[in-house]
Amino acid sequence: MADWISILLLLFAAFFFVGGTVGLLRFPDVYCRLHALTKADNIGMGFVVLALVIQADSWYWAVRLLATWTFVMAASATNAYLIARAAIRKEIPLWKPSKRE
Amino acid sequence: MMDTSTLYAGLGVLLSAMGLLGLVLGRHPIRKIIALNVIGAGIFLFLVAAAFRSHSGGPDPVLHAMVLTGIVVAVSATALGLTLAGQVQQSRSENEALANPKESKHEQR
Amino acid sequence: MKEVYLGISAILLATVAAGLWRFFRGPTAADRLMVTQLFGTTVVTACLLLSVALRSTAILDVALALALLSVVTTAAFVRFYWPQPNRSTERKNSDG
Amino acid sequence: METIEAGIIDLILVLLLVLLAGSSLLLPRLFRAVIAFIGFGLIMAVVWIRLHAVDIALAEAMIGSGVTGALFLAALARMNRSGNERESANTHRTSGARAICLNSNGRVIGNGIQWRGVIATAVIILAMMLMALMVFPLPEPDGKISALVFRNLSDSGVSNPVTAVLLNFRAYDTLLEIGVVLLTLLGLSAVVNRDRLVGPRYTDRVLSGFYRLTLPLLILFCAYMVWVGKYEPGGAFQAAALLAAGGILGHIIGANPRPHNWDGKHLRIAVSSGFAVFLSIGVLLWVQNGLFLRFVPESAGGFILGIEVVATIAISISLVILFHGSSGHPSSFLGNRQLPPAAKEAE
Repeated sequence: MADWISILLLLFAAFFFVGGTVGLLRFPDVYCRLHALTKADNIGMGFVVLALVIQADSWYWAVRLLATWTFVMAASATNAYLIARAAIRKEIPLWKPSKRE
Repeated sequence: MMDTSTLYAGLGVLLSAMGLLGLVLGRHPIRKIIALNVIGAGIFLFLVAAAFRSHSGGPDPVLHAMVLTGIVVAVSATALGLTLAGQVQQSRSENEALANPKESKHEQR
Repeated sequence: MKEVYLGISAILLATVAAGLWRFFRGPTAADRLMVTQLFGTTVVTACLLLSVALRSTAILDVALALALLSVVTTAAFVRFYWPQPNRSTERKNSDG
Repeated sequence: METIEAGIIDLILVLLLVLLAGSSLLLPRLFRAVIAFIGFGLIMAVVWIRLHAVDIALAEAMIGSGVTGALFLAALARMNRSGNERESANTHRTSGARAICLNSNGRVIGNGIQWRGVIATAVIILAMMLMALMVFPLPEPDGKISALVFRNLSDSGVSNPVTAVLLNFRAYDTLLEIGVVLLTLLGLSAVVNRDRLVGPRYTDRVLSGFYRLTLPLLILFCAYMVWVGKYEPGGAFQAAALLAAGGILGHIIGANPRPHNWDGKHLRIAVSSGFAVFLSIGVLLWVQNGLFLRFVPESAGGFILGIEVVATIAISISLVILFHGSSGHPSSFLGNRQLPPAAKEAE
């Protein structure tokens, strides 16, 4: 039973990672791509961590996995913020649907 | 089917060759430093792939220790190389600015 | 379960290979840097899966280090390579 | 792990490494090359795990993502800043392969370059084939040395075989390696400029907040690495790279991550302490046990831990100073000897 839940969660995770990558490839500007990328980080990895926590055989592993996820979220939020701020300062234009040719 | 360690040892040889090519053909010092690092990575990969074959209870720790030492030396050498490259370029541009203060603006082609 | 973990890691690494397309396309330097961020997160997740598959807590340390230190590269990028445009010698070219 | 999944992972890893190495060597823009090289380091970390070399994976992860990327980006930015137009002209930006291309398109760069490229390519491909012929198939390992390591592991004072080799069985290597790091610092101090060359300071609350949050964590992680190195993958190099990454981040946000009232002299003492302590422990053991750096099982664990702590501090400070040097910023490591007293007052 626990195995099937884990597999389901891992498939969700894989979906989010694939989705994040597709977004990185297809979205029209830096800011949208950044959004897609951070989704893969936070939600995709969240599902992986949940799946592994269910399978963990000791508290030590569960705590270590959850702690890693927390730090990944802090780091990826900082990264996304830094890149977005730098892009705004560089005046990289926002995408507008009407301007698209 | 190839075995794992032969695959990665071959990749190590390929990477060193690519790095050597980059070292000879590259012109900018940063490119040359990257090429040196790629050569190093290829050699490390070869050593670790060889260590992977050892059968006595896990991979060969002697080779791992050598690679570990090599990585730290490589990063220090890289930093020194980058410093030297930066200094050389800085003094070159200062010299040129001294030699022809007018023309250096129009040199771009 | 070990096969499942390895299979998911393979899928993750395949998305990394797909992400290379954005690296080659650009167009801005930030896009290229984002590809290394994608590499970083995917490699961290693969490390988590591998650490459970191979039963090694040391691989969790690798994941934690990669996650925490990814900020250093981004910070160096925004601080040195894309500095704040408050000087007259600002280059308009945003191409990386 | 010889399954289909492992085979697929191997294939993807090999493909990625070749692509990334190729782009870091051939892409005409240096920034792209540097980014490709950073990605190359990340993928190498997975390869080390795949080859059961977790110690190396740790070192690669910490040095690759914490030090190397920042080093290259800072050096590249410095060269873009101080370089005049000539350096950004095509001949200096492009790699050799691109130069050959341009040549055949009719742009005159000089005939010699083309021939140099062609001959070099041919020679290297030939040499590579010879090398591959000599090396493959890989000979069967005899395993004598690693068997020796595992047999004597219980007398080494530690239970992680890699640490045992690094700090006990082949401690010479590590001593000299710390010496090499010290030598690079000497080289740096000979060439680095002593005048101020500082860009605008990067102030950012989010980044400073992240730094303040993670610095204690990094220090804790570093201490854990030193301690766990006795039993499991980890050790002085990994710990030093972590601390250095923290120092580099601190330098980037303009915090000055070192104890108050430390000046160049203190830094120079701290940097050379690693080599000095290691060397004096070696001499002490020589006097005690008759051979340079010969440990006895009873006290080996304590000595090794002591060496690791000092080496961690020394190597991490060295890495931060090396980063200062390559980003073109003046380092307090050198002291203010070149500045006249008046300039010193003005600061």
